Amino acid sequence: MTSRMQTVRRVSLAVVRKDLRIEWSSKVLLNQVAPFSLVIMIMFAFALDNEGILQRVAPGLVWLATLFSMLVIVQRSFAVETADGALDALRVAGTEPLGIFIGKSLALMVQLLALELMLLAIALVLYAVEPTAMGYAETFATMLIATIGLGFVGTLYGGLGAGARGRETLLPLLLLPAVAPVLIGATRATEAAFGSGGAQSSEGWPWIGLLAVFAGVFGAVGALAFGPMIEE
Amino acid sequence: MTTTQSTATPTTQKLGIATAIAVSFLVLSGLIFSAEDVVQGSTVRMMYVHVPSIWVAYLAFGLTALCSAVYVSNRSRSLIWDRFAGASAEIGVLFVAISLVTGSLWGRLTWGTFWVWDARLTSTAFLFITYIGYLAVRRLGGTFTQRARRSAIMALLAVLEIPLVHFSVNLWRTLHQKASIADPNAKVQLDGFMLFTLFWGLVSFSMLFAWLLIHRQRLMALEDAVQDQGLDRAIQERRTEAGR
Amino acid sequence: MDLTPRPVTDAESRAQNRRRRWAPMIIVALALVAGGVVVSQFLTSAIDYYCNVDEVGVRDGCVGQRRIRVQGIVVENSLKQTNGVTEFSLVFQDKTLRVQYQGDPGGVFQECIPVVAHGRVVDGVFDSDRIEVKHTNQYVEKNKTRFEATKETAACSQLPG
Amino acid sequence: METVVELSGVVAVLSNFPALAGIDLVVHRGEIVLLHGPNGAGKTSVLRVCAGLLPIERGEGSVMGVNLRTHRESVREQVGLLGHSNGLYLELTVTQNVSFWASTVGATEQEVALAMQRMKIDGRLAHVKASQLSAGQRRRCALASLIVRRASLWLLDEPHAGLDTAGQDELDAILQSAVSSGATVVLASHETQRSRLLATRVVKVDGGLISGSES
Repeated sequence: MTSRMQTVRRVSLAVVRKDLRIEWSSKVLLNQVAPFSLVIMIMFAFALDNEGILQRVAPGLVWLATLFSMLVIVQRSFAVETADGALDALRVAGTEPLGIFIGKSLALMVQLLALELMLLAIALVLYAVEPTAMGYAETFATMLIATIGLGFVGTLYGGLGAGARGRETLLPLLLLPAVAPVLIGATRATEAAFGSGGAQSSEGWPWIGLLAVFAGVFGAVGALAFGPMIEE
Repeated sequence: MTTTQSTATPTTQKLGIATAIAVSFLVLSGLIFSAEDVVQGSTVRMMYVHVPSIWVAYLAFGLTALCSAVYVSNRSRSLIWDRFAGASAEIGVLFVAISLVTGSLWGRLTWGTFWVWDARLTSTAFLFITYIGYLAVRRLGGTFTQRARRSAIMALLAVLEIPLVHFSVNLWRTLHQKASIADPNAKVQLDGFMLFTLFWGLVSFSMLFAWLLIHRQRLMALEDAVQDQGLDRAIQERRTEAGR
Repeated sequence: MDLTPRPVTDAESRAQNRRRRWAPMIIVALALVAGGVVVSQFLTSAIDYYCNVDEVGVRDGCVGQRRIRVQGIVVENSLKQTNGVTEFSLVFQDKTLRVQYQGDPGGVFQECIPVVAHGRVVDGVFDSDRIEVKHTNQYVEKNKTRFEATKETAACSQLPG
Repeated sequence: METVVELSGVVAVLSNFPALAGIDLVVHRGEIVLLHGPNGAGKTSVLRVCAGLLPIERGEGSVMGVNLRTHRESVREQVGLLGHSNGLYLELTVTQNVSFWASTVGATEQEVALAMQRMKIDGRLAHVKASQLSAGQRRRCALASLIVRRASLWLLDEPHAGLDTAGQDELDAILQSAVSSGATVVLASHETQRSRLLATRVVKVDGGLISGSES
């Protein structure tokens, strides 16, 4: 049992380091995904340029932009695996799909978190939102826990379509309904944190609880199902 | 195999005839014999389709999950379970759609709006989209076992939404009314003949589901068999390549 | 360079691999229970579609200047329509709220039935721009002369929970 | 002699096409078996079946005592596969690639250094991104990643392709020393002159079947 845990640890560490290194050297997140999400935020600002509306919907926009960007990151995360047959080699080498799952999830979480912090900053500036100190604490808690859930679910569904034809179009169809609870929960928690539309910050914590439950479910399901999902 | 082979057997033919009679009676009962509601008037008749539809959808998705669980836990990994799961989910999606359409028409007439984002309607919409995704995963390609494995995992995840949908009206305040028959207070909230008609709707729609399911499953089995037969021929062809 | 085959992780751990893994299943089960608790105990006020009349200004999410949805029963003889403005009172648990609606709700809107009004409280009056009829889960045959036929009218004095 | 690979009547399917049409193959420990045959004969599929990647549709198969029908995932730990594609991450440098594959199997830094040295991708090349390498250099990088695995069963698909003569000689030497240390090698090639010299047995594959054998 311990030796299996060691293998999982080793493989997941190797995978997360590898994925982040790839990102560090290719800078796709910085050069493509971040500008993409920035464009989403600005387009919304144009479309909804109406006193009050932007402040009220700002939390939802931050999370919508995060989810759309996540589709791109997940797509990319598995494209590097299938480009030169690395996923095959990984299946042969890892022997422990749990390690691959954890590693890729962690890498996805780190990237998402960086993106969310950027989007938060944009929302504060662009949409003129002013949270309190308590609001900030709540916002960061929301981000952290929502991101854990998103990392697991993104990796699970990304692996499901990896290598299959037509997965580019399938991924949004599968992933967006699955992350709907995160969109709702994180948006409502952030609304509470921002005080949008008269919401109080105490209203946010149950939603954060829901996000934690989501993360738990998909973490465990992913641990069970990721291996079979990437098999032929 | 004969050329006249169909997916019907004497048993399913009898079931089909019985279903046709039951549904015809439901039409008569729902449209003519049953009375108008004191508040809604004739729109109440929509209920005799709406409620049985969502009932069939629950039944279908439940069966999908059950068959998937059997497939996953069974050592033999027989594909018949996968086909039943897939056939059942297809029918379920159809009936959720029927339920959504009849419900929103009724909503327009009674509530004054086609759609609201209350807990029941929102969760039903999730359910619908999730199973459309499930069907998409089944068409992803790959081997039969790959299809079965992927879709079984999805089915076991997706079925968790059903209790949420069903109990949403009890957990939260919704614009959608609570259950009238499966009420926790065990007090039936329908007048006699309305109740009978609704009950008849559940029975006849369940029969319709069974009939559709058997045929769809057999059709899928035949599709798979065609591919398998193709495999035998393909193996023969493949072997002759060596001579060339 | 050493090329002897690397010893595999001991056979025991590989057997472990083949056995069913219970830990994730237990986590899923626990998470689902936790989810049930969160959803049913803590999230009710957040997911509820409406506030009842008696909760306006009292319950979390029903207070302040924000836009809310209020549910109550249209009080008998309170309905007035003048110059395209519909006015009526909503009652729930002995609390009443005066509602002003621009236009005619239409449909099956009438006195003595529960409705949900969208809008804000302005100077003690609920200024509404959208009204939905909340149908109960009771279905009563129209031509019945049983005592249930009077249930809906009785609803005016005897409010359902 | 210990049997490492045993396939009998194996049919394997690639999107409805029977890549293997009932193949029989037995490989013993210490052998270097060359699979040769025309393009599309099924050589690659044999290797992928042995690596536990491709499921068996019909027939029976086992590798190192592991039943491929029921537990094909379990053989992977002991096999090393070099496929058509190199399995490299193009954005990573040579060292990062080899180190990554080394860390998935728990190989040491020293082993990585030695393998890179053997494949002559140390020095200047070590810090070049894989995307900037020539085809031969990428092959060397993939081979170095394979060497650090120290597999029991080496499965190689056209391993000599793209390598210069020096690289091919180096590879042959490595394979021979692996076999003498207790490993087994199965390689697929349609360019057979060099491989024949290396192999202890040649098996002809055609039409998804074994169509002949020579020693």
